[in-house]
Amino acid sequence: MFGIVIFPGSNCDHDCYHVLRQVFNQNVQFIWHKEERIDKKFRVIILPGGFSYGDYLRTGAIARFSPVMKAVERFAKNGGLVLGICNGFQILLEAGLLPGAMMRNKDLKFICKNVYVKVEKTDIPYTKACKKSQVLKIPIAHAEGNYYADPEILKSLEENRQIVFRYSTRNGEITEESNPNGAVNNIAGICNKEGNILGMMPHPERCSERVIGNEDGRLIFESLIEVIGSNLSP
Amino acid sequence: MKDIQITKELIEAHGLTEEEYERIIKILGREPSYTELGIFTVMWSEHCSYKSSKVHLRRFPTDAPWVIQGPGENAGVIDIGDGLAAVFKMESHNHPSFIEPYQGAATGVGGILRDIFTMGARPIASLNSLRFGLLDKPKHKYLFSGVVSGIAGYGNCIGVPTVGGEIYFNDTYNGNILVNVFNLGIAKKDKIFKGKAAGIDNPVIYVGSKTGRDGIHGASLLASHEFDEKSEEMRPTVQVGDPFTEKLLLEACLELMDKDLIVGIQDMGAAGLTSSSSEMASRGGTGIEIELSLIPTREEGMTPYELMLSESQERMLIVAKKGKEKGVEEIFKKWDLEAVVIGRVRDDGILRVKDKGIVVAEIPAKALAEESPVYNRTIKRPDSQNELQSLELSKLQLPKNYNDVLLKLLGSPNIASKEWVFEQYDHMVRTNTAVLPGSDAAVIRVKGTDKALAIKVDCNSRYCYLDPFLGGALAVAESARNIVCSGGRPLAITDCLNFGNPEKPEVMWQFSEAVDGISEACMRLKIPVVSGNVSFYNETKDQRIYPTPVIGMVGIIDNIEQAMTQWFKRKGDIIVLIGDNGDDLGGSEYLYIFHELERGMPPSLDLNKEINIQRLCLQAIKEGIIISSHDCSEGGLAVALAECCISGSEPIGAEIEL
Amino acid sequence: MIKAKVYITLKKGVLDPQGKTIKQALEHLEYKGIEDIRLGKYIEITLNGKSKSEAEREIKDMCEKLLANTVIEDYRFEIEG
Amino acid sequence: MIKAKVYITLKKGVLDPQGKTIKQALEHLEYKGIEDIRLGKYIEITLNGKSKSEAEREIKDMCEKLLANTVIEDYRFEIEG
Repeated sequence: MFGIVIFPGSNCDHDCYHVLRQVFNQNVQFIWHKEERIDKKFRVIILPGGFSYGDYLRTGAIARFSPVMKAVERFAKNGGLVLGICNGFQILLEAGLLPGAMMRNKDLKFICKNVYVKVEKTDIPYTKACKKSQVLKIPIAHAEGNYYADPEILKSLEENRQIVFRYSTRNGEITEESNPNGAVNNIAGICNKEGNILGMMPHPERCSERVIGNEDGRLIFESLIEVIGSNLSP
Repeated sequence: MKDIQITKELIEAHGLTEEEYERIIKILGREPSYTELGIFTVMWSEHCSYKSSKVHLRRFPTDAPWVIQGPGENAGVIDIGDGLAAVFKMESHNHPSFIEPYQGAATGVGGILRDIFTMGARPIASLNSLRFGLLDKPKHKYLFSGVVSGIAGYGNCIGVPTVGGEIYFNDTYNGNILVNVFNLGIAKKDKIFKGKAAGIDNPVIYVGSKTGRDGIHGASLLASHEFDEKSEEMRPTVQVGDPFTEKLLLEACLELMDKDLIVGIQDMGAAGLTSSSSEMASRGGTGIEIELSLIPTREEGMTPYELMLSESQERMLIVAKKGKEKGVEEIFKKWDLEAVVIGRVRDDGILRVKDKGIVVAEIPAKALAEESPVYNRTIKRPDSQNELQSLELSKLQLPKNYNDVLLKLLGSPNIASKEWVFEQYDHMVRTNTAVLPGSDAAVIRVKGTDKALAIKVDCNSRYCYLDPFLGGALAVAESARNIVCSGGRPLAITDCLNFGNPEKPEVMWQFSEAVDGISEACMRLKIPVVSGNVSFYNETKDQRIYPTPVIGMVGIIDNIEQAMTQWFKRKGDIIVLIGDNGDDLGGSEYLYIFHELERGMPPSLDLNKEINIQRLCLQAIKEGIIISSHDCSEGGLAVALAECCISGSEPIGAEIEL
Repeated sequence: MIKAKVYITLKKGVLDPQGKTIKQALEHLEYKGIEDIRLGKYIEITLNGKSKSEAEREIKDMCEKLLANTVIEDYRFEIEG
Repeated sequence: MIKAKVYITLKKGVLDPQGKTIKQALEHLEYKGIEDIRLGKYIEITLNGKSKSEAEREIKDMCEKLLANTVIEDYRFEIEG
């Protein structure tokens, strides 16, 4: 069963719900940010994109104090799968569930467009259905996606192979031009050491249907469904 | 507090004429109080009362079998089948955006969104139509980037995709930029809410942000006066938008409307509490009594005048069912928003405003909201019009190198790709954007059905300057072409009519002609007008804008698989020109760039041929004959062909036999 | 080397959505007695080859031209060194 | 009534895209001798019903918990009144 957390200001909660419910016919429920407990029935918790608390002060700075986040932390410690997309990734960083921080995009502007990302890691529940070094076209939409981590953290992320997606060219080269926001080492998505928490800036839920012209995002959801054993809704 | 003495200067400072002040005395049967004077002023301003445009707007065709709600409510409503309705409207925020571009544009987006969700619809797509002076001057660049980031800042935060629009640059907008915003929402056909105060003794509830001195004499009065030197210090405290609070207000209101708790709801737009209370009472044929001391404020010592005229953003007025106050308050508490009962619906048809029990205003609501003065202002065709429309093509030197001409045209800001702009807008949130910005019309999927909506804003103001009648008709025809090229069947339009000072006969001539042109095209193409907005006084002492009647059109695509894009797809496909290619160079971009001329007659328009061409194109799309379709507009055939080659993901060539 | 510290704040009466939201967040975290919160910008500018008075003139000019949006913001600055 | 002034700045070594862009814009406007520009946040907090030392403790706690992201930001504050 999938759970999607709604923070005041979340926008992509409805989009994730639509993809899981209508496209993949999965059991999925919303969780209000004031909930203090996460029910055992949930196998995957999604922190959706949007502007929680208006992104005021810093993106995710206030949402991380929502009551539900303590429950999410416990859920993740017990091996539960937590996927933070865009604003959700920023909340995971502010909550310290993933290392590093997000800075303003290098040319300071909000960017909404399709980008190419290279899959660097396929041994985690989120990218099982992908092939190693596969390039996916997934849209981004953010003003603070310029990932930063100090040299030690960066070194440990690389050594522990915690980098899941890097911005790349169409055929997988990691270049300066293919980096839309200045993120260090073209990082677009990372996971914790255990691999059950993933934070990614691109929006897979925005490219999971042919009718809107791009289906590359399906692989992320297909991987998750494969892992938790597809329990179709009644 | 001693009531302020009404003097001749005070009346003038409020922009009221002698006759208008006499009319107030006749309605009240006495001199107005200072607060009442303020209330009448904003309600009878050009922006709120349409006093100079009403007589002309009546000529618009407004009905068709699919129209559920025409002009007169917060937004227009049309039936799109499957038990659903499309709710849409356009608004202008021109003057506030000239003063503070970011906040002016941001609060424009906030205002149009509230007009949509107040009708019970979930906003699903926004467009905008922008006009600036030429980009060679720092001030114009500052205004341009400020407006774009304001629209992005507000729209992205609230999670409503901005999926397209149009931007033009011309000297005529140096002193008066135009910021028109369009929004469309989807509602259940049988769950449309109206801005009506019904049910005697029902509670009147104020919801949303606290009240401050924002925009006192803001949108309503600013938009009713020309800019002059005085406008620098006439600047009210600028209205600041809070998109996060608006998102909470949106979700709270939609949650509210799902439960059977309220009778009427209206956004506090221009003229804030005054317009919402009086319009709701007037539409309901009832009265409203409110107590000002109950209003949540964020500044100390606000006077009744300031409370009634404040244009603080993100606020709504609700008439709930008696006994359901608790239910309303609980929903707003969940979303951390104010929700305070500030009054009752009365049966005396009076807007009665009290402050700590003392009556500070007592005005018949109907007289205030619907019986503003109506002017049939004098009309005079400018003597220079004939001269303007004359153009001897033979006198113009033919270009030596046509490649240079095409490249320069494609590089002109009016034609060049607007990717730099729409990449700052989140145009994909809500996962309904089937055709991304950059094609003819934006195509938005309607979830739960096979349908999609094609939406477009369009106007060539140079054509309207040269011939307002033909320019108005062309704006409708071109919008319809764009919808049809995207596979859609045009259903209805909203509009934003931007003009100069109505007290000048030439401006009223431009306005009346444009209205006739739009009406003619709408009648012949069977596309009714269901909502709209008028913005006058877009004029400074030495410069008046070209007449800019922007059309916002909505069409339906019965099966989303038939949605069409403008770019060529495959080698070997045949290119077909439908309609004939006359030597219509009057008012063309070519003439403007290469000969610095803005003269001649706009392209001819044969509405019979237009109907047939559009029908043919739509039929051919339905039968799968057409792979891509694009309309010829600015830059003519050459630019249209170039756009078909380069706007797709893979550039592709084409060979043409003239 | 001269260091200028510029403080940019919203004018009185102008709504501060960020300040309002931060105040609510702190109150949710049990902090009491918060009367008001206003969020502004703090800019550190290091200049060289300038006298103090030259720096003063230039910083003021920068604030008027670019750093502050004088329609809705006030500014003040200090010069060190 | 106590007024606290909080200054939040990026840690040394952390790239500041906004500061860099402002520097370029100013140089574009012919300003010379600009060594460096750093952009940070300036927060004014008014508290009542607190002693100075109580306010000091609370403001520090607020900074550590919410106002500053101590991974990439430093903070300092002054208490007036």
